[in-house]
Amino acid sequence: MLALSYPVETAIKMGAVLAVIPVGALILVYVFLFKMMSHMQSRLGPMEAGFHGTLQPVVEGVKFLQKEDLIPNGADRRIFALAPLVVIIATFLIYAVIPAGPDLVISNLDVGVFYALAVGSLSVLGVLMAGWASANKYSLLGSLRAAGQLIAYELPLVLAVVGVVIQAGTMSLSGIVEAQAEGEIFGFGGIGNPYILTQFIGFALFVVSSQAELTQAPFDMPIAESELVAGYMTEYSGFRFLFFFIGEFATAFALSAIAATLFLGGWYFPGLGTDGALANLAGPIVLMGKIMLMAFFIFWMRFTYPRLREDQLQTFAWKWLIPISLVNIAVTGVLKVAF
Amino acid sequence: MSGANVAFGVLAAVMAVSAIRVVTTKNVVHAALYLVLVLAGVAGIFILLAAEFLAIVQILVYIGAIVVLFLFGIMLTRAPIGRAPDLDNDQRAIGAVVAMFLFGVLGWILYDGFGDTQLQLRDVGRSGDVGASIFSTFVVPFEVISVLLLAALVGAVVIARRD
Amino acid sequence: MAQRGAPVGLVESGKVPKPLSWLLNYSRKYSLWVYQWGLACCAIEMGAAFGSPRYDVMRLGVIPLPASARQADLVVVSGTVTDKMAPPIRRLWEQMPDPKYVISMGSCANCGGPYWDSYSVTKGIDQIIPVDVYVPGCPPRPEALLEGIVLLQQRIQHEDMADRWRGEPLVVGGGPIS
Amino acid sequence: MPEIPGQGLVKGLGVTLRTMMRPAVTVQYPHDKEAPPTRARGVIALLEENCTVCMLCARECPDWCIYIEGHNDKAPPRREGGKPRTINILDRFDIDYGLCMYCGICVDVCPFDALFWSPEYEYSEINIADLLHDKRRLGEWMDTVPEPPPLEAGAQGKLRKGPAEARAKSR
Amino acid sequence: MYLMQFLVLAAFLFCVGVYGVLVRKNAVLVLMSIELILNSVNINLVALGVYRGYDQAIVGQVFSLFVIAVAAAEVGIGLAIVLLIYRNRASIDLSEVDLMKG
Amino acid sequence: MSDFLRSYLTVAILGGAAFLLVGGLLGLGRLIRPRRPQPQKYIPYESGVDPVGTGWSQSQIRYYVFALLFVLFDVEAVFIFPWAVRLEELALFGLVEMIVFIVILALGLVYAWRKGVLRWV
Amino acid sequence: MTITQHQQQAYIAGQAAEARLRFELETEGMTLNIGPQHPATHGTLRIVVRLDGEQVVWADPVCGYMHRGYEKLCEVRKYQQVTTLINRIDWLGHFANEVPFILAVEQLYDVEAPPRAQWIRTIFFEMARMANLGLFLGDMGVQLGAITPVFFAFRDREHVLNLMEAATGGRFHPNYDRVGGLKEDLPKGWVDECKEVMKRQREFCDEMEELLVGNEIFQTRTRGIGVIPQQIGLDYGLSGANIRASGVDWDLRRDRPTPLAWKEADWKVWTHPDGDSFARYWVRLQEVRESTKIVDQLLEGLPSGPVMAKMPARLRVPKGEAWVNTENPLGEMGYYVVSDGGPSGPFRCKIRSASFNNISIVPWLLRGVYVPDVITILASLYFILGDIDR
Ligand code: SF4
Ligand code: SF4
Ligand code: SF4
Repeated sequence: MLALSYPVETAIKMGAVLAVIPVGALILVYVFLFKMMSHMQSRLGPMEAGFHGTLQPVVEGVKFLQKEDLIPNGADRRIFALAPLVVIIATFLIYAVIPAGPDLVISNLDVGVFYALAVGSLSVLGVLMAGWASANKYSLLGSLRAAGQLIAYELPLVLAVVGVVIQAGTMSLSGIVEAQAEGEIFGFGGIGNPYILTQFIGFALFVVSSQAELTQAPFDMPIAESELVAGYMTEYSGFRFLFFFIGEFATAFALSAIAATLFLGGWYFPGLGTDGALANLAGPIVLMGKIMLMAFFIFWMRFTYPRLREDQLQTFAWKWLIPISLVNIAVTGVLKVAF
Repeated sequence: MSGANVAFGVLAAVMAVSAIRVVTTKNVVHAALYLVLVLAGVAGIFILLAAEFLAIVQILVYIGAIVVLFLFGIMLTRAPIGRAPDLDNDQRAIGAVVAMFLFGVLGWILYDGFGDTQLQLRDVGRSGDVGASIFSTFVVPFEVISVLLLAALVGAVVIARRD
Repeated sequence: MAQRGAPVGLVESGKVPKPLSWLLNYSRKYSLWVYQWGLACCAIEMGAAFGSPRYDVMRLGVIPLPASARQADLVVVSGTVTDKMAPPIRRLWEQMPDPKYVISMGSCANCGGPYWDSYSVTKGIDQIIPVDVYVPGCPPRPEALLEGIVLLQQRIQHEDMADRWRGEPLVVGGGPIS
Repeated sequence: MPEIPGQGLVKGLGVTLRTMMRPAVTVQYPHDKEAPPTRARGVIALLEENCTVCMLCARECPDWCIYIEGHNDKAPPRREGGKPRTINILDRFDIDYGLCMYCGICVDVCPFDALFWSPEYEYSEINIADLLHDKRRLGEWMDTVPEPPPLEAGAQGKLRKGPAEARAKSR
Repeated sequence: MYLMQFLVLAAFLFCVGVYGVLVRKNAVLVLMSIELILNSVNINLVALGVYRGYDQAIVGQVFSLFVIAVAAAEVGIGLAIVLLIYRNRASIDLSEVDLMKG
Repeated sequence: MSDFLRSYLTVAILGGAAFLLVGGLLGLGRLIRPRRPQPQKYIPYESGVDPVGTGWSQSQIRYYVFALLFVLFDVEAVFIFPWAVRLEELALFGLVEMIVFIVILALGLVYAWRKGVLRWV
Repeated sequence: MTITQHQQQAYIAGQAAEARLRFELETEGMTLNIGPQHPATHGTLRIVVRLDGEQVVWADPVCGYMHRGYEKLCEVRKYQQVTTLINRIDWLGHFANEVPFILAVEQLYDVEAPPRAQWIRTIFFEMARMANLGLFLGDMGVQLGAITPVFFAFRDREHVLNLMEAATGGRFHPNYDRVGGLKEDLPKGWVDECKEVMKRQREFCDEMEELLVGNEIFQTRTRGIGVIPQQIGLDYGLSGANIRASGVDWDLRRDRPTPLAWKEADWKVWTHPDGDSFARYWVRLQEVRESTKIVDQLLEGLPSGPVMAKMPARLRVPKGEAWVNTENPLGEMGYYVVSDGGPSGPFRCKIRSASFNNISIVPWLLRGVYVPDVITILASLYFILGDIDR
């Protein structure tokens, strides 16, 4: 890696990440929300704006830029305006620790995963702010539900990661990738040790809870259209709504990336090495592929399933996911100590 | 270390202002959100003090959980938008005097005691070391914590389950 | 109705360069979030246009996602508007953020249709909200609605943004209605 | 049959995946168009030559959306030396498609085969006044009127007159 | 960096918290003020730990961790009590709640 | 040391950059978006009718119980992480300690479960 | 069958919640408007629910947002004009609306349509049922949050509508019945196409079974939700699949003699003992299957002959009154037609539409349930706004 001075390096990183996040979110919107959903329903999805509708997400953005920005009477204007910012900044901050290659990481924190989870949990705040400040019943109910759900699934999400941390012995995401790359399964190290194999339960827990964390069906009550109109987003219009929308998909992108990093080996691809230029070049592509794979599963479920009821969802989290994840931790710990 | 000093200055200013707003604002939800700022500031301070793990814990537990708990509590006890007329009792002047006096005394003592002690930050407090420390020296308090949490849980369940 | 603030916008002052206004029009044209606003039989044909894979309105960039008026750009008034329903409709339309478009679908929404002599039906949605495109039929086939949408899109592509932005509030019967 | 938990969930995923793999059934409207069935009631076409201004259609129309005006005129006698005939000249024949409920009663009741259904449907307008089609426009729709389809086996009864037959009659 | 900085900041937070506890009538706000106090304590713990070298810094952090845990329990129970009071009295005004008087 | 602070500085800059991006976009929108007040535009959305009552309701206490459970278990998770990182060194002793810790808290969960707090009806 | 335990609990909870609301100032209930423009009410029904937290204390359906004055309009229309108007009552069951009216007028006039016409009427009646209930099968998914089923429903419904249009000229409002028969005969090739479509409809049913019915999430959302005990359902005058799902074996197609051709086919009336939302979905699913079977059989034996009885050019219905009800997709629908012998239209026309009675149970049913279940229950009751308000 070239030795760049800190300001230059930071500027490059910022430029990259500010470009990557919206683009990544838009890709998810296009590929999954528009195209995949449509094809699953034997339709085509957007076709007119650009070749096969490729410009559609861009057009959406520019459209929302032109929309009036309404703040309803009775709303708490400042908080109403700030809520989407909180959500989207929380999302952006997650990306700080996701490595896209041996050296391609904004900031390789020692507490990486932990940081990502902590920052990700901030969006609850934004949701509650939005619901409260809108002075709308649907919003309030929606935000309480959303917050209840987000925190209920925050836990299994956090606990599912513990198994990986135990195995890798580090919380740094780069460290976890390296541990997977260098690990071996029963002495066979050809493909490293993607933790999906040894931590399958953790992986399943993580996927299910990130589904809930993203408020995707079957866990999408907070924005359940047929009940609460649009939940906490009901009163939002124009660009502020777009922030929530983008935030949702950017979070999906981030969580897919984290899942890919934790369980699928992140940027590592067998044979490409764990450092050097090749890994740095191929890393982002490999990671992107894995992210798409993860996102495919997430959206596949979203477009297939009906949603659970709020209490069923809570029950599911507390009676199934959390006990299972606790057991998973204990078992992983025992195995780690035993071997 | 001037960068750190600048950071400290910014954080301290934000925290001071927000802390004052927490205790003076007329809206409970606003108070909670100002509290978020203070807590985030504390997380920043922890980072300046090289307590990385603690900073993240601060975010995860305080902001991500306790403040949410506060917000739930507020929304459960009705939180109208706008100013609530009487959040303070009529001891504002006394309170201010007491607080100011206390700050004066504390400040003086601190100045007296640690007037110009420099902080030497050599190593980053690694989370692993925190774990090691807990499990070597502080095993008993650690288990006590679990019992405490259990007690809190049981208590809250009992309270919440009136019927 | 005179509480319009001073024009802060670039568009309202009419100073948008050509390529930019083309881009803006283009994006409004292909991103019409349509409010799910079903009223009567026509709503089902609208549903077919939106929901039936055979027609698939999403191809044209008409996204039937929003459930709240706040995120909608377009509303298709599909079906009978009764006098009891008219005020909510007016309100929902007002609650949509500008720029917003209205398609009146079917005879009922156009003129009252089969209920032209009914005591409880509003004879034409254009009495309460301004309409951009009228789609005839009872009910119009889904393709007819698609045609209406294409027409609307042509209209959007060629419209003068400043006009749309400034667009005077609808005046019915000589005075503003509230 | 023992139920495996989650079986239904997996099956559901299978359905969507299968659908995704199949080609979409969409007809891309502005580019390709499906022809509606010949009987489709899209728009009413007027064969002006056949109309005798008898006003039956206007009277039977449940919406009163047909506007007809005519006047009497003398026409040259049919046979050499006969009396000049009185014929009705159609001055105005408008159908308000903003109001029409597409019931087809007018077409049914017209005793002189002057009205036909055309399956055309593309005539949305920006201005509602343009939905009032006058007799020229109604006449233009005549070009799009298809011949009626033959009947299913076992049917008795006569086929409706198609436009060609009606035209022939008007000569 | 001086140790002073941190200690004075903590003292300030502490005093603001005390002011809040004294002045606020709303029970939730009182709890928030208590949070301020606890945070100031945490800052002190960590700062003084750092002052005393790496090992003690870790110890300070562990202590803060415990404090946070205790704070969580305290808020939980505190708010639960507040809710209970609210449910029984339709008010969380501490000046109206005088449990001793029954 | 300064590497450490620097990495967090980067994080802070990222947050700032995100803020600027978002703010910039909003500002850009301000330039081109219209503003057309209409009398009913700012009434809270409620399916098109007059909003009834206030927007506030006292929501169920259950939300609170779940939130509380969450806080307590979050604290637990916080203790688990440093343990997980160093499990290899802590070995059996640490493992046993942690399992005791988890079990004690799990008891709480079981208690709440048995008391029916996890149910809604 | 007695009131189930769930109902009892819900009822008690509702009572308790309401009591709390009244007597304890502290719990401020929330009043929530669902509708008139709400995705859950498929149209313009407005339901005012009072909530305690997320629990419904009381729900009031407010209808009339789609009232178009049908009964009054019928009095100023001629018979032929009424036929085309009443297509629009239950706009999903379009053709099925015409039939009872025409039968009533035929009864007054004392004619009977030729057998071929009756058979074709029956076929279309069942196709209207498919178009109607098919949409329900998908829509229920949407209400529960699964977006895909409704697209399938619309996809396969198109085929039925195409058939409708090919024969009658209208996708929606066929206006195909005439007093004494039908407007015209079927076009060539229609029967073969129809058989194809019936196969597709059955495939659609299978697909729904895989996608929704078998889905555990769907089951947890619908089983035991909105249980209508048999007696209460009868008391509220429910009809159609709603009451059959509560175990009442009652189907006018079988139980009421009509000139239509149902008796010629071999089919089954499905019931379900549970009476919950799932049962209602399941019964409707079976009904669509059954309909395809009826159509298939009738197509096989379609008699030949004219489709119109000998009728005078001008219709003058003798003085008298008639009441005919049939088993429409949504339930029992009937017309009470009074003629004063005049040349124009009916003197009075009373319309009994199924949905109005079906939703009258809503306040009883919604008491004590949770907001998400409100949606499930409303969706599973399945009403059409036009059918409620007329
Ligand atoms: S125009 Fe016709 S189809 Fe549309 S709502 Fe009115 S009556 Fe129904
Ligand atoms: S179709 Fe019906 S409504 Fe339309 S003009 Fe003819 S008779 Fe009138
Ligand atoms: S009924 Fe036929 S002939 Fe008579 S006026 Fe109408 S179109 Fe002309």
